[in-house]
Amino acid sequence: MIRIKRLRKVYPNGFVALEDVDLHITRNEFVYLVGQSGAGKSTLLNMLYRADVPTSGEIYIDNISLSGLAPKQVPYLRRSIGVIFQDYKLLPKRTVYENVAFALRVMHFSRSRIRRQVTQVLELVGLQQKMNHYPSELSGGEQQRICIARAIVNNPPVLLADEPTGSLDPDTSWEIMQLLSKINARQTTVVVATHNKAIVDDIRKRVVALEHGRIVRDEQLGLYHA
Amino acid sequence: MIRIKRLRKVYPNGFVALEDVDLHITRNEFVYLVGQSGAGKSTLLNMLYRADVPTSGEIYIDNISLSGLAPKQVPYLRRSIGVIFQDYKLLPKRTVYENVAFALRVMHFSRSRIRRQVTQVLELVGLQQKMNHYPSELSGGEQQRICIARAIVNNPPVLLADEPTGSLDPDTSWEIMQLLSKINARQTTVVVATHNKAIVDDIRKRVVALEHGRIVRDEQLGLYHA
Amino acid sequence: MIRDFIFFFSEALISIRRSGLMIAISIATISVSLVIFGIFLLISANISNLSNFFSAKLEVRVYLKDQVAQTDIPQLKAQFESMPHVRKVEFIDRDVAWDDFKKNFPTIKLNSILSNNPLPHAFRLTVSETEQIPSLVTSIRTLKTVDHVSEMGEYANRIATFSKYTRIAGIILVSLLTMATLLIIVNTIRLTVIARQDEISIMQLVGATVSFIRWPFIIEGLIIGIIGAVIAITFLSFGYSLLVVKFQQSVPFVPMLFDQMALNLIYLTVFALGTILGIFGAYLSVSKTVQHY
Amino acid sequence: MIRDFIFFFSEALISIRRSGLMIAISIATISVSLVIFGIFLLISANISNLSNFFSAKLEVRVYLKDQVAQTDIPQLKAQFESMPHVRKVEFIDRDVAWDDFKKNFPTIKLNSILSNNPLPHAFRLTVSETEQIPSLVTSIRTLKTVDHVSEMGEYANRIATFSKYTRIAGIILVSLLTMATLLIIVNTIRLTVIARQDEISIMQLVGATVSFIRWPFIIEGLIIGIIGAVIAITFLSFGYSLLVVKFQQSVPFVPMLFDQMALNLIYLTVFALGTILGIFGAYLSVSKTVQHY
Ligand SMILES: Nc1ncnc2c1ncn2[C@@H]1O[C@H](COP(=O)(O)OP(=O)(O)OP(=O)(O)O)[C@@H](O)[C@H]1O
Ligand SMILES: Nc1ncnc2c1ncn2[C@@H]1O[C@H](COP(=O)(O)OP(=O)(O)OP(=O)(O)O)[C@@H](O)[C@H]1O
Ligand SMILES: [Mg+2]
Ligand SMILES: [Mg+2]
Repeated sequence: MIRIKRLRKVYPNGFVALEDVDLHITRNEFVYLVGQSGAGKSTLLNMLYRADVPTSGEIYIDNISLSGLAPKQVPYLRRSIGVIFQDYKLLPKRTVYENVAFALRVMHFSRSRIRRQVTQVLELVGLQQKMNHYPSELSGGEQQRICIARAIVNNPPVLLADEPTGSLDPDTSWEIMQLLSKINARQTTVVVATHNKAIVDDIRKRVVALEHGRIVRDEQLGLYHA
Repeated sequence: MIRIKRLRKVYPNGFVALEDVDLHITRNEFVYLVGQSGAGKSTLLNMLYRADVPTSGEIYIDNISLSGLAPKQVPYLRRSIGVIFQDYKLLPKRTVYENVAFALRVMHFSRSRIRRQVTQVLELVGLQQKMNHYPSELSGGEQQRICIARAIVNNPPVLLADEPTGSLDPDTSWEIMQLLSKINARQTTVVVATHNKAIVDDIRKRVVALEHGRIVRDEQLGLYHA
Repeated sequence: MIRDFIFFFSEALISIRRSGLMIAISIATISVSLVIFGIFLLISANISNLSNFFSAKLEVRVYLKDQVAQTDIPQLKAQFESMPHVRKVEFIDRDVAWDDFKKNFPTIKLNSILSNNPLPHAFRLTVSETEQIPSLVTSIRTLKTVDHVSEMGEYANRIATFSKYTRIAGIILVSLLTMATLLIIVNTIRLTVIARQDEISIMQLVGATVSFIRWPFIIEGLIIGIIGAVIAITFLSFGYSLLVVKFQQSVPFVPMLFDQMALNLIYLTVFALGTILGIFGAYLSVSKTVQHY
Repeated sequence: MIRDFIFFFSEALISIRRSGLMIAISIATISVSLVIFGIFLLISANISNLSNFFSAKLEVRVYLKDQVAQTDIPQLKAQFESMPHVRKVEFIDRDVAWDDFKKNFPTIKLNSILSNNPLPHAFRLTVSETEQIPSLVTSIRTLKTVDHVSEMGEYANRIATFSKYTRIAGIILVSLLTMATLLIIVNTIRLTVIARQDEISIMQLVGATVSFIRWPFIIEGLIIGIIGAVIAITFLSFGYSLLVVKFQQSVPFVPMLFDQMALNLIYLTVFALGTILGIFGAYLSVSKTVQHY
């Protein structure tokens, strides 16, 4: 599903954020991406949904090379990848409902189908009562859950989650991670960048550890710390 | 130091975020504020530095009633309270250095003193090399650490931390919490709203638990869960 | 298609409603600059009206030699009429002219001294193009039957060049003004779009195509342009009719542009400029603001 | 104090540098609207110049009765000179006038018929205030020595009222334009400030006072205003001198405003408007955008 070859990312200011990253993630896999703050986890995820381009190296998603992707194809790639952003990236002037619905509207779904799917997913993350609120009227954890809802609402084949439980209490975090596991079981490849040691150690999956932009560990059913 | 009396907060849309909150925090105390996502932790902290006003009830800081505070006094209250914001609130067009320095500039410190204190605090949070970067060029955890640096740079007598380790890996989180403990030991009252069970259970302090806007537990050297 | 249009339209309305202040400010700016533009159009229309009015009064007087017989007049008249740019030819009998002259100069006690009419026969030619007067005069002077052509030529020449250059200056100013209005409106819209840059980039990150993002902005630009134009036109037409009434009362001899057709054309131009610039500004702004991957 | 000023100034420079595009757009808008304003000022200055020029040529001709003796002339001249609004009095001898007349109307074969001069003595009065001509004419008509006052009165009257109303219309337009420019500039600055609303609220949250936030914005507004004004003035002075040259070449008889003092005054007005509005707009915008706790 996702193949990364000799990836290297140097930011314009000269900082080397990723170096020599090789990674193969098969369809329906569930991978934890761990590493210290600044290790390069978000940088790697950004490259997967083409929010940024690598300095060198190749990324293949479903055997399609991202570097060969025409600009016009980028929106379609992004629709096939649900992203839970570390900083949520909600539209401030749209209600919760509209924020989640937006991901379906860009795909020209019918109003009734949008309504059904959005209501369903908001229930899943426990925010059905906050449907008509604006993001600024929500708590940090609630905002994070809208972002999660938007990422999963159209059942994308790939789900990238960047610190999806950073603002959530342990119980809610647990529920959300269970939800991601369930989604993974329904034929979705899931990559989760996280600092949540408790969850990585409890819900055991493949763990890929980054350090200073390099992969230093990659083990099935791994732990947060080696 | 901080006295809260029968505090109630109803948001303009009718949602009751806090109800009947009474709390007394003495000088130099260290308090964990815990509770589910949406329990009202941020709402309570917002009221303490006058980012929002209570619907009813009273808050005294250093025996000064916030409701009696003249608008002109608000900036001076805020300078005496360091805040680590849940969403960082960094100035996007200022470098790391300028963001932290801003908190001192509003107090008309001399350039040399600003330079000394900012460099010192950036070293403390491990970001001295990122001094001249813009927030958008930093990782989530790095942004959070700038926010922490800005909050503590002028040694305020009160420090409010809203989810200060949400984007940090366990090791960095541990260091930051040790730092906050050290600051607390240096005559600073510290209130930390957090979901980090590991830390609350390890660095044992007073724990105040909120549930649906009400205080449901308040114990010295408490645990995250009752 | 229709579903999409309804969606884009409702998106545009939502964003207009929710960015209230910003939209209000940009509508204000747009209508103010359209008012300025409209004022310039009205002024230049009035100036050209005025210069038409003056040139319509321009005439050339041709004095004939004494020996020209009354019977030659019709043929001469036809000859003048066939000349290019001559709109009207009027014969002035020497007796009529003498009576007129005596009426015009009552201080000269001619009547008592002189019973004989010293004036020749003449023609009054009305010319359609002021610029053509000098060449016309030159060609008439070559005729054998003509004694003398009135010295109005130089004056006509002056009015002609003056009105021509005024017209040119007017055209330059109006094009300058159009460009200025264009710049102000496009800039204003750009500022509102730049302020929503973050939103646009979020939309792109969750898979919106550029055209999907662009359409609501274009419709929004259109709506803003229309509202701005309508406000401007209301102000202009109200103000102008007020001004015309005042001016006509005070200076009745100066002809002001009254023709409702011409006025409507001006208002239509303002409207068109508002809507087109609204759309164009939005299109341009979004195109410059979206990330082209 | 000085340390604060340096700090605010450097803050303003930082924000101008880092919000490059937005600042560039607002400078463009401001200079464009100042150019429009300047064009209007130049036009209205030229119109009033032109009307002064016309009125300077306005004269009243007073024809004396036949029985007035040559010896009464100096006394009469003094009398006219003492009248209000009379700038110059010139005596026209009937013999000189008759020669002139004959030169002006060569078609009238008077010389051969008539050796006697039919014209009276006259005075040519130059009037300083066109509006005063009608009342002057009326009072002259009451004099016993006067036979007749030239009918230029009506024409003078018309030019006077016309130039008066043009001047009034010009004043109205310039004030309208000033208001419009004001609105556009203030709105433009408001849009840039609103776009930085979030930054302002963050500054307030970390303890900045309103005046601490406001000063850099005011200095920024001042700098933007100055840059915009300088661009506008460069454009205006360059364009105007070009236009004047072209116009004087083509229409040399129409007097254009050349006086460098008057032009400098106009440019100074543009500069003042730019800077004042920059400051005022920033002040207003920040005041409306900060949260007053
Ligand atoms: N636009 C940028 N320009 C320059 N450097 C950048 C940029 N974005 C990120 N970096 C740097 O690249 C490094 C990796 O950043 P990244 O966001 O990938 O870290 P991360 O692993 O997600 O960390 P965190 O857990 O704190 O979110 C960081 O040191 C950061 O400062
Ligand atoms: N401006 C607002 N208008 C209306 N409701 C609000 C507003 N701000 C917060 N709320 C609601 O008040 C409740 C408490 O919010 P608060 O931010 O205090 O929660 P929290 O305890 O900080 O949660 P988290 O751990 O997720 O940050 C939430 O349910 C939220 O939806
Ligand atoms: Mg990250
Ligand atoms: Mg919170």
